[in-house]
Amino acid sequence: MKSAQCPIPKQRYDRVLLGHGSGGTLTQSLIDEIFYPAFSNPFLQQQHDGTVLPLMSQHIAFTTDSFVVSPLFFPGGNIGDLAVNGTVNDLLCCGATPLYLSAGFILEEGLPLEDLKKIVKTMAKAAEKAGITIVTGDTKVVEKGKCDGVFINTSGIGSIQKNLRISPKNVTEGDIVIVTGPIGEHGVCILSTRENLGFESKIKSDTVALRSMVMNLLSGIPNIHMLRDATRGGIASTLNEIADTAQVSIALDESKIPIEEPVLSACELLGLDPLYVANEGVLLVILPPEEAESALQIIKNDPNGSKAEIIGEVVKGTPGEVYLNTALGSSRIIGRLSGEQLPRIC
Amino acid sequence: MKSAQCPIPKQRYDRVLLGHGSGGTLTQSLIDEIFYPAFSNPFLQQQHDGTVLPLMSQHIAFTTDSFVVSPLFFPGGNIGDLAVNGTVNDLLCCGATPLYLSAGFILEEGLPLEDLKKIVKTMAKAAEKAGITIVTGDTKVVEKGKCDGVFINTSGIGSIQKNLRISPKNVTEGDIVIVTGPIGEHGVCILSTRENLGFESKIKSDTVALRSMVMNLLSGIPNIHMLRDATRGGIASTLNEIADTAQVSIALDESKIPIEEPVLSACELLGLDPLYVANEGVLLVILPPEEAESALQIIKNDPNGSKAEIIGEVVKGTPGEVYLNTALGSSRIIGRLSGEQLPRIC
Amino acid sequence: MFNEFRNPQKAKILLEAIHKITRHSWHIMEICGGQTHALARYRIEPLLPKEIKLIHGPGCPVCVTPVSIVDTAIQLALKNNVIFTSFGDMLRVPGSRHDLLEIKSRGADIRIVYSPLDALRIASENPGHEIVFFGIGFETTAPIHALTILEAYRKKIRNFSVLTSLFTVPQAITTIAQDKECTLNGILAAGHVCAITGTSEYEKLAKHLKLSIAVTGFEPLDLLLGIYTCIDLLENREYTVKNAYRRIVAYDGNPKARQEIDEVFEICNRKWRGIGEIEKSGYQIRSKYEQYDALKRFNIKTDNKKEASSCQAGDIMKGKITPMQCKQFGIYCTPEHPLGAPMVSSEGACAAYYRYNI
Amino acid sequence: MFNEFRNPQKAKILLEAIHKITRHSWHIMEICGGQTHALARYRIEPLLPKEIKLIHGPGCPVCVTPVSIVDTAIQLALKNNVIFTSFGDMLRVPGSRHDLLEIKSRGADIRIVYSPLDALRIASENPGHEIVFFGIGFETTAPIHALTILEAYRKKIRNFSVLTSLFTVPQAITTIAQDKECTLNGILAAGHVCAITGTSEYEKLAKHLKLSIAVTGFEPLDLLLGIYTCIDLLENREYTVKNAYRRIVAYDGNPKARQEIDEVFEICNRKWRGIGEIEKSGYQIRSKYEQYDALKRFNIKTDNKKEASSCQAGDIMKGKITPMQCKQFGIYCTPEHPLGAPMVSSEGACAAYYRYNI
Amino acid sequence: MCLAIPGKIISVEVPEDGGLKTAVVDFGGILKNICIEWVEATPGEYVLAHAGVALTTIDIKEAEETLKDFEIIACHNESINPKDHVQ
Amino acid sequence: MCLAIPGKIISVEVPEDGGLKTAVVDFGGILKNICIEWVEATPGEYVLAHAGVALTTIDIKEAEETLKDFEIIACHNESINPKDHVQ
Ligand code: SF4
Ligand code: SF4
Ligand SMILES: [Mg+2]
Ligand SMILES: [Mg+2]
Ligand SMILES: [Mg+2]
Ligand SMILES: [Mg+2]
Ligand SMILES: [Mg+2]
Ligand SMILES: [Mg+2]
Ligand SMILES: [Mg+2]
Ligand SMILES: [Mg+2]
Ligand SMILES: [Mg+2]
Ligand SMILES: [Mg+2]
Repeated sequence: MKSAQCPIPKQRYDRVLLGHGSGGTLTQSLIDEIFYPAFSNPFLQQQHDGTVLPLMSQHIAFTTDSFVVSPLFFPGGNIGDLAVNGTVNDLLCCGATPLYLSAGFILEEGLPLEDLKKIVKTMAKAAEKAGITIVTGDTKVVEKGKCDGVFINTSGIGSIQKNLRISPKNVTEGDIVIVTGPIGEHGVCILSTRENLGFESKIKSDTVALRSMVMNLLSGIPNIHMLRDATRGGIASTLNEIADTAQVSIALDESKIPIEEPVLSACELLGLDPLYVANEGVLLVILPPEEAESALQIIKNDPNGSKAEIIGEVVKGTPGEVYLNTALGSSRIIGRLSGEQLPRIC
Repeated sequence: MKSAQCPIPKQRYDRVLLGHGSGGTLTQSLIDEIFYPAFSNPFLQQQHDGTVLPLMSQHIAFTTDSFVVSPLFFPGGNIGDLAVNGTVNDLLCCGATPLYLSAGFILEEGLPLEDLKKIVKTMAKAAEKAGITIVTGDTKVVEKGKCDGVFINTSGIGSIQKNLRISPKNVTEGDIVIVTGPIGEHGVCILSTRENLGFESKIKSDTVALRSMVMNLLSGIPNIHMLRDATRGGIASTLNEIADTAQVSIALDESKIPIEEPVLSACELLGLDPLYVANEGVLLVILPPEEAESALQIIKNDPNGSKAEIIGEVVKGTPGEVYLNTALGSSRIIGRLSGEQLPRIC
Repeated sequence: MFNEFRNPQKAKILLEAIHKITRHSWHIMEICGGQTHALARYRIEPLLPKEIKLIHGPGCPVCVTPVSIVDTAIQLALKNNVIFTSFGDMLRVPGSRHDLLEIKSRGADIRIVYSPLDALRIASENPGHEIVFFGIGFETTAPIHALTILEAYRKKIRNFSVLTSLFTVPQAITTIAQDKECTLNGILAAGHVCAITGTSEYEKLAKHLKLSIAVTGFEPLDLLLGIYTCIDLLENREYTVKNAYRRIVAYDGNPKARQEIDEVFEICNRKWRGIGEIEKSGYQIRSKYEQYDALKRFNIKTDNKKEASSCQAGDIMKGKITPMQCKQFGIYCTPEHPLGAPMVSSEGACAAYYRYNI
Repeated sequence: MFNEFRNPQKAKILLEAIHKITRHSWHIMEICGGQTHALARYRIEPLLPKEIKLIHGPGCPVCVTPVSIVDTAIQLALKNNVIFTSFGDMLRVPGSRHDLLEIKSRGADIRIVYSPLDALRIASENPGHEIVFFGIGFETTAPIHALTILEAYRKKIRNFSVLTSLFTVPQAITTIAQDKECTLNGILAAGHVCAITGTSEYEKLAKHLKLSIAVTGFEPLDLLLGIYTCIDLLENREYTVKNAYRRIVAYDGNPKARQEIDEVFEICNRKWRGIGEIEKSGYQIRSKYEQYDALKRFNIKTDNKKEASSCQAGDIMKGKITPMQCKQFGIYCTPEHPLGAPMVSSEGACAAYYRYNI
Repeated sequence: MCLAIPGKIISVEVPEDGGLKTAVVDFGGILKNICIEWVEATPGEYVLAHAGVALTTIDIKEAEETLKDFEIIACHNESINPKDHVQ
Repeated sequence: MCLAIPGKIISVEVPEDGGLKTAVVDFGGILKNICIEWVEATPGEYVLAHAGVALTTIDIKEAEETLKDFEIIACHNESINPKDHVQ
């Protein structure tokens, strides 16, 4: 509705705001108005978190992500495993077997080498666990105050089974939406680790590579339509993107969405909506209803999927809209976030 | 000699210094003491600027680089074409046909969107010129003061002709070293654009993708041993790395090394050695002597190679050493740079 | 136990009861933005009888802070030596030309805090800087500002000041209710405001303006109980106050907190964004504590004239129109590029409508 | 035209001439680090007759600045309000525990400039900060520091000061030449120093110390001509000065520059790293300009005691040993992790040996 | 910390220098230090905290009674007048 | 700018406020503003600049004579005594 009513898409701001990196509509406007027009080609139009590419009569998946998390170390992980797991998950979500990873480091002058060693060690362990090999790298150093400790870019290559196509465009009416674990843990963990909050909690980042889960899914379930890790912007933003690309409508059942109590509490304290909070080890799986139960079973059998739930389905409705059926029986639309979520006062 | 005499390789510093990013021995110590031990695998040991990888019974090249140049815009280009050309050249130097590129942006809050548009446009143009397609991307935004305008990571994939192996390990005694153009232009251009210098010059960055040159070389010359773009650290650092990896000795003829007068002047003013100054459109080509002349001809026929020269050869000598035969007839060793070159006072 | 106040079964029973007791058409205003937000989040309005129309009141401090004060905030934040601190949701509120987020992107040192006490801590940690806190809110937050200023006074912290945009509810209700076009019958009084003020002032109001008032909380069952109570009063033509939020709101409120308000603040006239100036509808810092008044400390006059003309926030708050009826809504005014404050705050009426596409 | 001074053909002819005139063994010291650097860059030493041994003198300002002054520089750079400015090559010189690059990596605001005048510009652009310039050098740079301080005085710039480590050459030569183990016969006087001082002082020195002195430039042909001239004097036992750098060095030097030195500086005793204190071997700021003296401005005493004990820099500068004979060389002392200043500056004797693997 | 939320007092701290009285409060698994200057509350009790300060204690009895009221409404399923302390 | 290097004066600027006299100097294609307070130099002449300041003018005649000396050495290929202004 919004987009239909909005004849003049305009970039009112003339500078980059933090919101341009939030994964919401401001991010989308950067992509739509600046990146896509400049780089336009059919591969980019796949609108997934990675791209499937023909290569010498085969297909590979190729994806990239930069990691800029602060603090660098947090309960449950550090920027290192985040950087490996994030890209591995993106490859998995393309339906690819993760093979090769690049690692590009931007280091800030003054970073303790001890920290760098810890991060690199964590990356190595994460890569081993995820069955991917770090095969090429790069290191740049910038002056103190021109970076935030370390930024890491990882790009990944995976091989794709012939005929396998995971794509938002496959998503159709009647499909079932599964979430593989409780939401919001990574985002709330990062927030609560920032000093100025004075939080104390046991919330850990959920960062993990879901290789075994996805591999088992892909081999056990013949017809998965879409896989996507619900990182920046949370499950709400991710489902909105999918609904837009597939031109379908998605309805979620609020009471089915798994969320741990401390995460919910932290969100209430801060006035944040957990549907929009980042995850690093949670996938959305969309597939035909007849396969939903066996898929759920495969996921639940995985150590990282024991709290998976069927949370919704693809329904008749305005294309691009995501609905949430509330516990009271009413239904509302969950739109895209504009900019970052800002803590509310009342 | 140094390394032989140095029984205790120690990392005296406990923090990242700017010199850790200079491409010299401090950078190498990061790689040798932190990255390689952690990520160790045979692919990384190729010690090239990209890696050749088996993929479904074929081979591909994979490479990554982050670009952190300041200022973002400089005579002859901007960070955008730098980011495309740098990775394309690395693919070419692996003997690969550049195919696919990823683009990971880290944007600083406050960056004028106009600047971003210009950069992205330049990238698109550079990619088109270089015959590579930007197929996947990522955007992150960090707070003001935690980045330097824009950092760009590009990772590239290229396909490799069967049986073609460009590798420092191929380099053997008797091989000829060609440089494809005058050295030092990019580095001096960037330095002279920095405000505090108060320089005025017509020196332009040499940033360019050398696709046609390398493609013609690869098809015209059957047996090229090594290709390498002499970026950070200049031709001196690059040749040192090659000499180390190949365990050979390289002798250069000082009088043959092409360098434009303003570049030489700027280096003398600042007390910098142009052999260590960065290039962005200059390759080092190492090949058997019987092919040197025809290779030089192919390079000189290319618009970006008209000033190419044969500058040296692989000789008997201490493995790992690079010698420079001076105009006066003496010979000295050019070692690796330790840290960054700092302007001299006398 | 508090989770019981979200129990869907109980909510459904309350809804049935509401339907049962409703016989006439009533316009009920929820005062507080937090209530607006909760009503939208649980999508309660469409579950109510058709006879009940909810009007979104002026109780969002982010929404009613005038453009001129936002401009002053920007002016202060741009000062070289100032660290400007604020609750998060004030950062996207448009001033006449910029918002604080934009100013931050140009390099101003603007920090989100969760309490004015956090801002005071920043002040004691940064003796070389001036720390200004953007003090917004109603009777609920006013005493927290007072407590912070008293603490600064006690600890002799001299590099801290507050830019106040503090409002009081009853006068605004009076103004809105007395507007000729106003169709208001009942009010869901903001539970957290009453936790400080108690309920006695509302009783006068109810009698004076012929309104039925239910003191209401924020959980789904609290909201439904408030609505139930209000309708019940209305159907019985009782113009009085009932407390539907008894676990939080005491008859006398919080006298200690009110005492600190009185020590630090005095009543003043305030301009409400979209409504205009209302007599005796706000707090300002007494001269005894004027060193903590950012306006005085930096000798700044706020320009009272600037207001975005195309924004119909006032009419929305008076219940004259719904956000959808504003010509700017969703076209020229979106959460990315808000024209008025009700589109900025996530509990603003326009943002709530946009977000939940009511 | 100046390129002719690099002409390899002419150089070879000069080399032949040098070989022809050399009959005895001579130890010749090039004073200036710039000359050391150029000799190494063109690898001139192995082309000379075996009878000629070059000794690398104390003329590198980076090398002779004592540890205690580097520590003071670090102390100043760590001050919150200080922007510390320096020539690039001072940044890697080890103090007793850290170097300036490390301090920079910990967040100190340290900036490389190319002239003290640039530092003065930074001062006028940053009135809220104290700008300290690390003033190192010999007679060549001393007048530039004087000129900068006079300009600051004239422009009434009050947030600028200089940490001086300024040396004079003749007294150092005297000290070295008078050392019992010293084997010195001739000297290549630093051409750019003489461009300021003229040559008269060197005449006294030549007579007094029985040295043959050639005023020498920095291009290959200048160096060879200086060596040729010095050997020629030595072979003829002439203890005098000859000017082999006539296009630059006038007999009287640059009186205007010397006048500015005299206005701002007075002669003082100076400690030379690795050599020790030498009487009347340096400049300090006169009390008239003491507001520009960083030591006085920040009321700092430099601790004169700290010196790295394992570094044999002094013996190298006295010509007693070559860098290769130092036990630390290449093992515990490398350009990445230098123990002494001669390994830091690219024109330091140890760095030159390491770099060119002589 | 911004929004008014109920939490359970874990421990109380009265600073010796006469500073503000604070408490560690458990908000559904999140521990946070809150100023409790205005309330007389002991560990185990519930407070309503807003912007870093406890506004009031929460009256558990009243909460329970309110919940019972719902049951009455549920049983009777007819208009009832929930108890009120307003005369 | 750090090292002492010869450059050719392109243009001279004498500021009206009595500030330092400066010149644009061409160092082999690099133009740079240099303080020429101590030297009387006009466009076309060469100066030796160090750390932002011209130390002296360069005597072209002496330079040419020095180069001629080399030729004499080359021709005679024997010990010669280059001219000197030291008595
Ligand atoms: S939609 Fe925008 S312009 Fe219209 S009333 Fe709401 S805030 Fe104002
Ligand atoms: S090698 Fe190092 S320790 Fe030895 S004299 Fe040189 S600087 Fe000093
Ligand atoms: Mg990705
Ligand atoms: Mg991911
Ligand atoms: Mg690289
Ligand atoms: Mg993803
Ligand atoms: Mg690379
Ligand atoms: Mg490259
Ligand atoms: Mg991404
Ligand atoms: Mg390369
Ligand atoms: Mg400010
Ligand atoms: Mg400092």
